[in-house]
Amino acid sequence: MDFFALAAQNLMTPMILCFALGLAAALARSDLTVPEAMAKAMSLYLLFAIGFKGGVSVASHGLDASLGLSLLAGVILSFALPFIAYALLRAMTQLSALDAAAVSAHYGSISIVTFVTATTVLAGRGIEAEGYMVAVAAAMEAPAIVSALWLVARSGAGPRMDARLWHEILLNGSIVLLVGSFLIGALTGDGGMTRIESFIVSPFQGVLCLFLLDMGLVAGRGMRGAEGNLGFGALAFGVLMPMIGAAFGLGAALILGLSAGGAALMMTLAASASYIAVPAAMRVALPEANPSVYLTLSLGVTFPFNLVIGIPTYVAIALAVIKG
Amino acid sequence: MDFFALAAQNLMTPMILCFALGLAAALARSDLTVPEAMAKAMSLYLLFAIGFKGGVSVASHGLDASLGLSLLAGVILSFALPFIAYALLRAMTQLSALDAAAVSAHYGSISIVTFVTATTVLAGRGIEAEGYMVAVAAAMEAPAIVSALWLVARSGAGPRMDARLWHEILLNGSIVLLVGSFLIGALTGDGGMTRIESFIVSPFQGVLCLFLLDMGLVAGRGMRGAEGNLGFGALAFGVLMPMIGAAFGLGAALILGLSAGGAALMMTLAASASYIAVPAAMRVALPEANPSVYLTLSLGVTFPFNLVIGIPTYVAIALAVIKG
Amino acid sequence: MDFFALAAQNLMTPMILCFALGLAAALARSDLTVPEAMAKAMSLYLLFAIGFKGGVSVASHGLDASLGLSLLAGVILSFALPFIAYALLRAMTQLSALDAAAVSAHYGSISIVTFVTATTVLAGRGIEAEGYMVAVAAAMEAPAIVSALWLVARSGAGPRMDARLWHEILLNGSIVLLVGSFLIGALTGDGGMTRIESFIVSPFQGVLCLFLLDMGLVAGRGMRGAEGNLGFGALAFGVLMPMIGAAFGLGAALILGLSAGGAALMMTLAASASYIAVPAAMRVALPEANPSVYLTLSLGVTFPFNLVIGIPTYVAIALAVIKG
Amino acid sequence: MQMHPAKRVEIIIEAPMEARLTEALTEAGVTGFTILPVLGGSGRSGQWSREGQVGRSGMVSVVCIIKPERLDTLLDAAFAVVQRHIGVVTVTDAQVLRAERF
Amino acid sequence: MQMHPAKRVEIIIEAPMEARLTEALTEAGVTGFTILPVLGGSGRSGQWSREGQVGRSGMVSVVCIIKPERLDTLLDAAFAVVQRHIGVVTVTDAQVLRAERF
Amino acid sequence: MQMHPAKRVEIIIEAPMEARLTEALTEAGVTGFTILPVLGGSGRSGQWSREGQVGRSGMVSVVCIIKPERLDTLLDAAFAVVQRHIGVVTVTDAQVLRAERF
Ligand SMILES: Nc1ncnc2c1ncn2[C@@H]1O[C@H](COP(=O)(O)O)[C@@H](O)[C@H]1O
Ligand SMILES: Nc1ncnc2c1ncn2[C@@H]1O[C@H](COP(=O)(O)O)[C@@H](O)[C@H]1O
Ligand SMILES: Nc1ncnc2c1ncn2[C@@H]1O[C@H](COP(=O)(O)O)[C@@H](O)[C@H]1O
Ligand code: NA
Ligand code: NA
Ligand code: NA
Repeated sequence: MDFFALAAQNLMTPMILCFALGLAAALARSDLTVPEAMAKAMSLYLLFAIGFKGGVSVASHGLDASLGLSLLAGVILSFALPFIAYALLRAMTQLSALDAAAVSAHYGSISIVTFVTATTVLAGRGIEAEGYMVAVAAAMEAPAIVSALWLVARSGAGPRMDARLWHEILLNGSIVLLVGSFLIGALTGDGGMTRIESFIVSPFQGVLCLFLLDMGLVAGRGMRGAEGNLGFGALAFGVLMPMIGAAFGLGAALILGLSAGGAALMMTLAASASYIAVPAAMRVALPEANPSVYLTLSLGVTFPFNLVIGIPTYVAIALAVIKG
Repeated sequence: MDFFALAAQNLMTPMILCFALGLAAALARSDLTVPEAMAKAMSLYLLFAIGFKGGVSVASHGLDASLGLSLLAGVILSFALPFIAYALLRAMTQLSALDAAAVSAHYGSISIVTFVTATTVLAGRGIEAEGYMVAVAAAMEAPAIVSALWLVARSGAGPRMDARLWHEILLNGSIVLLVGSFLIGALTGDGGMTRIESFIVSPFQGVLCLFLLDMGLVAGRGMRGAEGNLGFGALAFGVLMPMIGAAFGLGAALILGLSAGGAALMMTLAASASYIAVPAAMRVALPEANPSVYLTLSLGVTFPFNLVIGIPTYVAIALAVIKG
Repeated sequence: MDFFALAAQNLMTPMILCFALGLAAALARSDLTVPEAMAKAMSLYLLFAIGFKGGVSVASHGLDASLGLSLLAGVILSFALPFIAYALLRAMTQLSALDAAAVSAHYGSISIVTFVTATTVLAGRGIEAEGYMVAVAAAMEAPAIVSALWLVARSGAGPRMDARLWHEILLNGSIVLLVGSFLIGALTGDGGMTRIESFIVSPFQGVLCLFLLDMGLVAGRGMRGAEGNLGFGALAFGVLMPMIGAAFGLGAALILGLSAGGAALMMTLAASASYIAVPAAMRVALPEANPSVYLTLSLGVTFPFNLVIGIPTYVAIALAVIKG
Repeated sequence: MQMHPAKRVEIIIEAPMEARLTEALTEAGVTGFTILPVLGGSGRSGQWSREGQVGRSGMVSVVCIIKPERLDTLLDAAFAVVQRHIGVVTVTDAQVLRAERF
Repeated sequence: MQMHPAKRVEIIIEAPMEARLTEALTEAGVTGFTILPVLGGSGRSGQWSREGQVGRSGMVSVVCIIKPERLDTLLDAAFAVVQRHIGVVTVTDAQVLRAERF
Repeated sequence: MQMHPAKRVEIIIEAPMEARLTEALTEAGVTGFTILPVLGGSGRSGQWSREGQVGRSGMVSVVCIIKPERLDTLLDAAFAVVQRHIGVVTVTDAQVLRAERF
């Protein structure tokens, strides 16, 4: 009962409700839309703000070996999770090897909005987390793509992979902005924060609300287009895989000795699935893979699952395991 | 004299002056423009903020029968006003039955920016109003369209009206966002407000300034394009009709027993004319009606009239009648 | 040593670092981009905010003859600097008379973002400046174009100059918005400021950060495209000319008796080079001039020079000369 | 490179009618089309621009590449929608790669 | 469906010249045109992109559908404007519905 | 006015492939092209729209005007890029002013 009260309380935040509103509007075929430029502007804002805050927090708490180890753990997780995802997909669904590999890349990588939402939940409950988790998020974006392409190459399908694509993936806009603003925050510290606090801290949750409204709209449109495209097995994967990812994330956090907040974020990262950077890379490297499969799973199933059920659960587990 | 001082004071707000600046820039053929995506972003922001605030206010003041009755009154007004508008237009102008009907739909419906501006004027003077007036605004958007189409059908011109168009009108983006954020505000209440207050309350008036600058630009461009298109009769209608609407709005408010603030808002709604949702519906249902007639009247005549003269007058009258 | 500490401190602001991040991202061919509509939205915001603040400051400090004289001084500077720039370019570079004239127009005119950044630096160090410097900035945009076209006409190349172009230049969007919001600020004063302060003051520096990120991206893309296009002479001009401009600005400030802050701003205006209004005018009036020359010099060389080295130097000199 | 004849149909239509047009096309068996944004324009009903607009105003351009033999079906479907509305329908002869796609 | 021959003229021109071009067209009696946005491009004067730009930079594409016999008038008017400027003018043969509109 | 024959090639391609396409074109000696934005569309892989999207999703339209004799070079270069990708390549006959530019 306490759990349900907590769940209800979690559901009753403006952020989750905005996502639900977007979803409902798209499913009801309302013409409510967010202009592309506004969606991109909000995502730049969120990346900049979250990166900067992480950097400032590192500047004031200092750095130690744990940053390096956490980055390493993130990279390993991102490399490893696609193999688990791929095996599960081949066992649970009818997806071709190619589609399964493409999906698995998404689940090894991360969703920055899911991460941002988790930081907001933590902040709302007064739980501190390591500031450098933002850098870990950036480090986890790309490795999963390598694993997925290796899985494809092994099966002989011949992904289109070249130096050029590496460059695009490693220097994609969101990694650059996240890492760049993290460094800016770390370099300018509290002084820098004072200057731009009323831009990046105060309005942050409000912008996140409108951004989640847009995510709901996009996810809902995707669902409408994909109706019946995904079998039960695939849908089950979309819920099961984040839990497996979160378990691995928890393991890593325990090994690293992260705080409860840091552990919740590591779980969230491992549990989340990319829907921006990886899809674009897949269009280039694996054009024959079906985008509606990976987009629907990542944005239509796993993203809402994490938002509504996943994050509060990960936070609760992290608190139980680490505070306990 | 006191009245003129008040009028001057009302004119000297950044909001009104921004509208005037936009108007002047467009009439002087400056190339100052607001990007479409920015205009849409600001309108989404305003709708979200005003809806949310209304919902929070309902959450804290509680609900009673008056919400239902106010919604009903709004719907009746929206249905009824087009008939008056139509009769006036046929008497005062040379407009064809079709154009007159199309115009009348706009005057039965509402302008959300006019409404938002009125709430800001009330807030600036410390006058409270019923939070659910936002819901009344949403309820008044569509019924006027029915009346207008009925007027056309009666005259045999055959509007193109189908289930599809109903769906589009009732679930158009601004209604969905307004009602949705109203519900989100009502569900999350003061807790939700605390989270996003510095996004939706503090910068609100500033965003409204830039939005009114854009409205001025659009209105000015429209005026330039429509030069001499509208006779004196039509212009007179654009000023007379809002006053008639306001009178009906006042009547409804008195019957409902609204507060002075609520009455001022009801007058504003009845007095205002749509220039977003209804024009799009008219392009589908009455493609033969001339858009420059209804856009010029609603955006070029009635909107500035309400902004500059209407709103302060309605507030003054509501205060005099209801406080008195 | 003290100077280096100061320089380092100046470099370590979020604003400069954001510009550097954009530059680095573009040079490294990251796909990080700011949508055009977002860039335009931010520039409208910055123009509105800076104009309004200037107006409010004039409203509270009152006006005297010095506004008129400062405007006159600005206009004269803007007329005169192109002649110096042209002579230097012809002496130092291989540029054709046409290209030299086009470049000189940019250096007589001003960069509003450089100006905005300087006001932020002053504000950060608690130095007051005359509010009407915003109006001086607006007055300095256009005269330089006349001088440049006169230089071209003299050499017989026949610029395309007509009433139409005058209209476009004098009523271009940024002049209109800057002057308009200055007047609105002056008319509404502190009362107006109270209403929209949390929109135009608090988030200002944060928006400037993201805008400078975009400027860095655009400048970096320009540099990449122009690689090797500009000889050493031209690059040297891009650094030398702002210093000459600043010297003239300082002279004007001393004659006018401006405050140290006002002098720093006058120096910044004279030192800065346009990259928005003047390029568009040049495309119309001097289509044969090579845009990559003037854009690279103004945005790729002089803008970063002013941002990083120029502004702190001008402030230091103004303080030394005028406080001393 | 092997090219195949095709028709390129460009329909400039009011934005509020876009969904109706694409549905009519889909019902008529036209499976491929691309929608291009339009900034502004001018016609018998005057000049317009999308700048600063908030509503679903203005026009869009819908481009369909089809096999020549399917042109009439497409035009019938399109015409039924645009008939009472402002808009322009243009057809040009074209050549396409990968004819099996159309 | 009854089609009529027409010409589709596409003029890619620098954004600061847009208003001059459309006015010249209007003066030459061309009553209809549509303006499409352009994201970027490449030509003899290098590569450009609209991303992140603030000023009236870049190019736009102006499309006019006209009766074949009016083509020369249009081209004369357009050429007078684009002559000294970068830009591309392309004409294709087309067919239109509702010829009375052009 | 003196017109010269040319080909207008329109390539609708996925946005993540844009840079690869334009580089392939440049390598093949195609020096001019213009990139138009696309709002949405429909094809065998379903319907899509750019609204509210954050990533480099959707498609763009790349337009090249070239001399007829250079068409094959261009098509070979373009085809090498679009081959495994969704996308549409259309060629129409056109006339241009100022042939020396192409
Ligand atoms: N001849 C034309 N060529 C290109 N676009 C046109 C033409 N005529 C009309 N249009 C477009 O269609 C819209 C409506 O045209 P109209 O119905 O003539 O007002 C115009 O605003 C233009 O965008
Ligand atoms: N052959 C071409 N095909 C398509 N667009 C072109 C072509 N040549 C030039 N353009 C466009 O016109 C702009 C200016 O061209 P240019 O004057 O050659 O630099 C380019 O950036 C392109 O957008
Ligand atoms: N016949 C067509 N005409 C115009 N555009 C098309 C056509 N077929 C496909 N497209 C465009 O190419 C995209 C991908 O097509 P497809 O590979 O068939 O899914 C579509 O979403 C459209 O934007
Ligand atoms: Na993951
Ligand atoms: Na009304
Ligand atoms: Na200058």
